[in-house]
Amino acid sequence: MEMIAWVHVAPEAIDTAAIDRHLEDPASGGRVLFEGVVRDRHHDRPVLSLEYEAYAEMAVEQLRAIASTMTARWPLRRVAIVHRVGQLLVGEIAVVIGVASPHRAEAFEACRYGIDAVKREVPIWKHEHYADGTSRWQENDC
Amino acid sequence: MEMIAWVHVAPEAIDTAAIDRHLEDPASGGRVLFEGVVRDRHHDRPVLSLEYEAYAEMAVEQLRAIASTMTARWPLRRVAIVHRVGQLLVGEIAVVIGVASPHRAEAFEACRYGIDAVKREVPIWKHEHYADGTSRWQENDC
Amino acid sequence: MVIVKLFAQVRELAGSSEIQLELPDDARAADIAPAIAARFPLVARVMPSARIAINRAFADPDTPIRAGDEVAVIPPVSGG
Amino acid sequence: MVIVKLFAQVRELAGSSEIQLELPDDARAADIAPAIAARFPLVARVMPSARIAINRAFADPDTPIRAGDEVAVIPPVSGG
Repeated sequence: MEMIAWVHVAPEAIDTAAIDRHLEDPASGGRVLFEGVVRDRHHDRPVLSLEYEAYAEMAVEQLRAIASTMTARWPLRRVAIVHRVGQLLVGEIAVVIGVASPHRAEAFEACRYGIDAVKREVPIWKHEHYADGTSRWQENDC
Repeated sequence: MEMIAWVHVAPEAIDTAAIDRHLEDPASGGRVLFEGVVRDRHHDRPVLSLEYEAYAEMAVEQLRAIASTMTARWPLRRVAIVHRVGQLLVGEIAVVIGVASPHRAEAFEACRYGIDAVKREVPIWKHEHYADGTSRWQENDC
Repeated sequence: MVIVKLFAQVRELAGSSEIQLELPDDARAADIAPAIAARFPLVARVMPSARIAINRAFADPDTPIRAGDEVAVIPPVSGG
Repeated sequence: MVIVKLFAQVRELAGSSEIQLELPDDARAADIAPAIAARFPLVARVMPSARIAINRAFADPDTPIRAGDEVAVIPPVSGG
């Protein structure tokens, strides 16, 4: 049996091709991916750059727990959750949640659950730097 | 103003990198992608190969109409809908729906709407060839 | 006279991807299925599940058919 | 004595990514926030919104803290 879930937290640019390969499965008719991207503004404030800080050891364990919940709750064949940390530029990918499943309804639901859980339960913090020289630790409202 | 919606129907392998480029947008924090992949079985029957036949001129117009509905109903910044036709092998991508939006809830809803509408409203037909030598024109139940 | 495009199992059962039908001047979309069934008995059983497209859009049963319209029979689709 | 990991704004306000706290033997997760607030007054205002993790899992307020446990303060997260 191949590994169903793959989770990863690292400062390197996210390898989306590796995620695609992990999700490949001949019995899965549908794949749903969520990609979270660094935006150029927070509400109306222009964002120049940001860093993600992580409690890496716990973040990986939380991602594993989220992936386990997803595979227990939906009939998924593959799950990938990868979060980048360190300094990112506008437009770069911060997080990817990928799901492969025989049927698309489950894939959508599980992927949506996954990103919501990541934003709620994983010890990673975003520090945004604004064009006016200020910066701020964000908080997800979820 | 850049083009928001891109639709395409063609026999070539789907260029997922081109879709990613189309979805790039600094104001969009979330991208949701659905990829429909050729499965190795239909219910319990092993599938060897299949072709998609299209009424290509109408299929493109229906995809444009679906993309327009999506951008009218949800605050999306980019939409891509690409469907492959002709002969495909198990594991190859048949369809991709990609959406970029400032907020993830809308991206998930719009992407889900898009694939459901494609399966219901676009004149494309799948002819499956089974391991036992038989073949069949499928019908989506949706 | 109207040219009608056929696809998938309808095309296979009729043995052609295009057929010509003689229709009255006041013909509507709903007249296509019986006209095809009369000429292609093998196709008759699949017509009830098919939709008619006129000029690349799904037509209501009472949509009129005019000279030069692009008419097509759309059996149940299976894209995606 | 317990070593407590600090992150993000808590780390910045405390001026350190790790602090040592003297806690009674029967200390529980709920005792961490007041102990930190007493030693780092600047941190006090953000502790009410923080969660405590023990051994890399979120802890209930009454989870006991044992010698050698990995304790961390988790301010509101903003990953994703």
